[in-house]
Amino acid sequence: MIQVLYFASLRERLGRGDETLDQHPDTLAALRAQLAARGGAWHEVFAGDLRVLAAVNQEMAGEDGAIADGDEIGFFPPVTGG
Amino acid sequence: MIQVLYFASLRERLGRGDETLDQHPDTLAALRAQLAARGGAWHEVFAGDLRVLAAVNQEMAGEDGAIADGDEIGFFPPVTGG
Amino acid sequence: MDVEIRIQDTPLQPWSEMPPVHAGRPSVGGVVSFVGLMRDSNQGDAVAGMTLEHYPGMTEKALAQIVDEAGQRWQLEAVRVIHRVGELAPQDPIVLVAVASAHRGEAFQACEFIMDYLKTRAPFWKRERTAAGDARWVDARHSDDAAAAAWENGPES
Amino acid sequence: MDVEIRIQDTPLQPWSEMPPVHAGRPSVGGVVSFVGLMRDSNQGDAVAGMTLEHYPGMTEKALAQIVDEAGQRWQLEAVRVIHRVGELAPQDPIVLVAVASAHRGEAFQACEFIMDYLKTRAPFWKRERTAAGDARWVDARHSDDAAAAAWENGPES
Repeated sequence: MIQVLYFASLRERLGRGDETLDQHPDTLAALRAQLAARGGAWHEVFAGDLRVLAAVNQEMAGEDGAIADGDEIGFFPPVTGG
Repeated sequence: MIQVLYFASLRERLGRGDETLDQHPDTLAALRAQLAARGGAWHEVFAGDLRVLAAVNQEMAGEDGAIADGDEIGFFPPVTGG
Repeated sequence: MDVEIRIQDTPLQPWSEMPPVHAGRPSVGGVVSFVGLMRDSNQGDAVAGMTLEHYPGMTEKALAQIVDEAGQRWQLEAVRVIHRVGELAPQDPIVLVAVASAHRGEAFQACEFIMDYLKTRAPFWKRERTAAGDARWVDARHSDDAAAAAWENGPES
Repeated sequence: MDVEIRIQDTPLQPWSEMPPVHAGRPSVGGVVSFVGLMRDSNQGDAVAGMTLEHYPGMTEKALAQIVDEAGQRWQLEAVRVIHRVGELAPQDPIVLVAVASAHRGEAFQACEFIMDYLKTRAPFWKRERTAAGDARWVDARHSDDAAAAAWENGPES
């Protein structure tokens, strides 16, 4: 089981801020592919031209980031604070 | 007639903060030589190893800085504010 | 190095936050601070308001890592980072980064470094409302990416 | 560019001086400030106090020229420079340089530029009293000359 969070414009596009997945793949790349396969806005966000950053357990992570049971995964657009 | 001012460690070494000179040369270099010729501390300050900066009418000026009647000349060590 | 990091949804009063950065630290020779303020226009449009969203938990971690990295690069006495979230109006302070060091060069470098990294690595997002009534997410700027990238290989002090 | 330059022999309260740098200026996106403070030691000796002497008249002119040069190099909204003279104790603020700009990079550069030039071009001199009871004029530092010289040919923004 993993917790997946969506922030800012992603949350708006996807229409949700978080969800729990009972089944999950082992890497961020595979998780993105799994989410994109839902189609519609999910495909646009995770298989389109958008730059979507990811964090595993609140640490920035690349495509090969490993996912383990109990992890918190965050997806979000490039940051614009400061 | 020119006004000559001495600041900080120069004022202490020379024992005075200002003076008026009725006769004056045309350049800073010549003024330094004239002051050095007084001997003692004056020679040490103006003909020794000390780095002595100069301003003409409150603007930094080099050795070839011109001096005209009525000018205010300042001599001082490298600055240490801030 | 004494570090304080805070995220708050109440108004940020940057100058009231400054004394603790240097008070009681007699070896501090210089304090450099940056305060980011909400501007009243962006990309040519008048902006009426802004909502700042963040990723609670990750934000604090990311800021702590950035400050820690600054503390490894430079000799710092104290660092304070305070960032607003929630609803802001033009001229409201958004962020304060303050750095105290024995020497000014290190304080300048570290403060700019922290800001450049915060701009690209700390999970905050701005949504602005234009005076015309539109709401839009603010785009990340390439100039911010470039500023952060310049520290990767640039001179350190 | 709105400029205020002040020399004062009364205590400098730097953070009270900051609001006018940005208040009422809705195009300001960033304010960078530097505050220089008297340290309690120098060159390995404990320092008990300091007297700051200056060249009245020339000081104000020199600072105005430095700020003017910064305003030519960068797009600035407001600059404030306040410098103490007279008797100071450890931890007393010596100088405040505050710069407001639309963009943070310009504010950082201009603030550091003004400080580096102030350190080498503005006629102030420090005489310190060590805890052991000696009084001595503080020597100019080569590192300050180098910092100022780096702006002569360095990148401008």
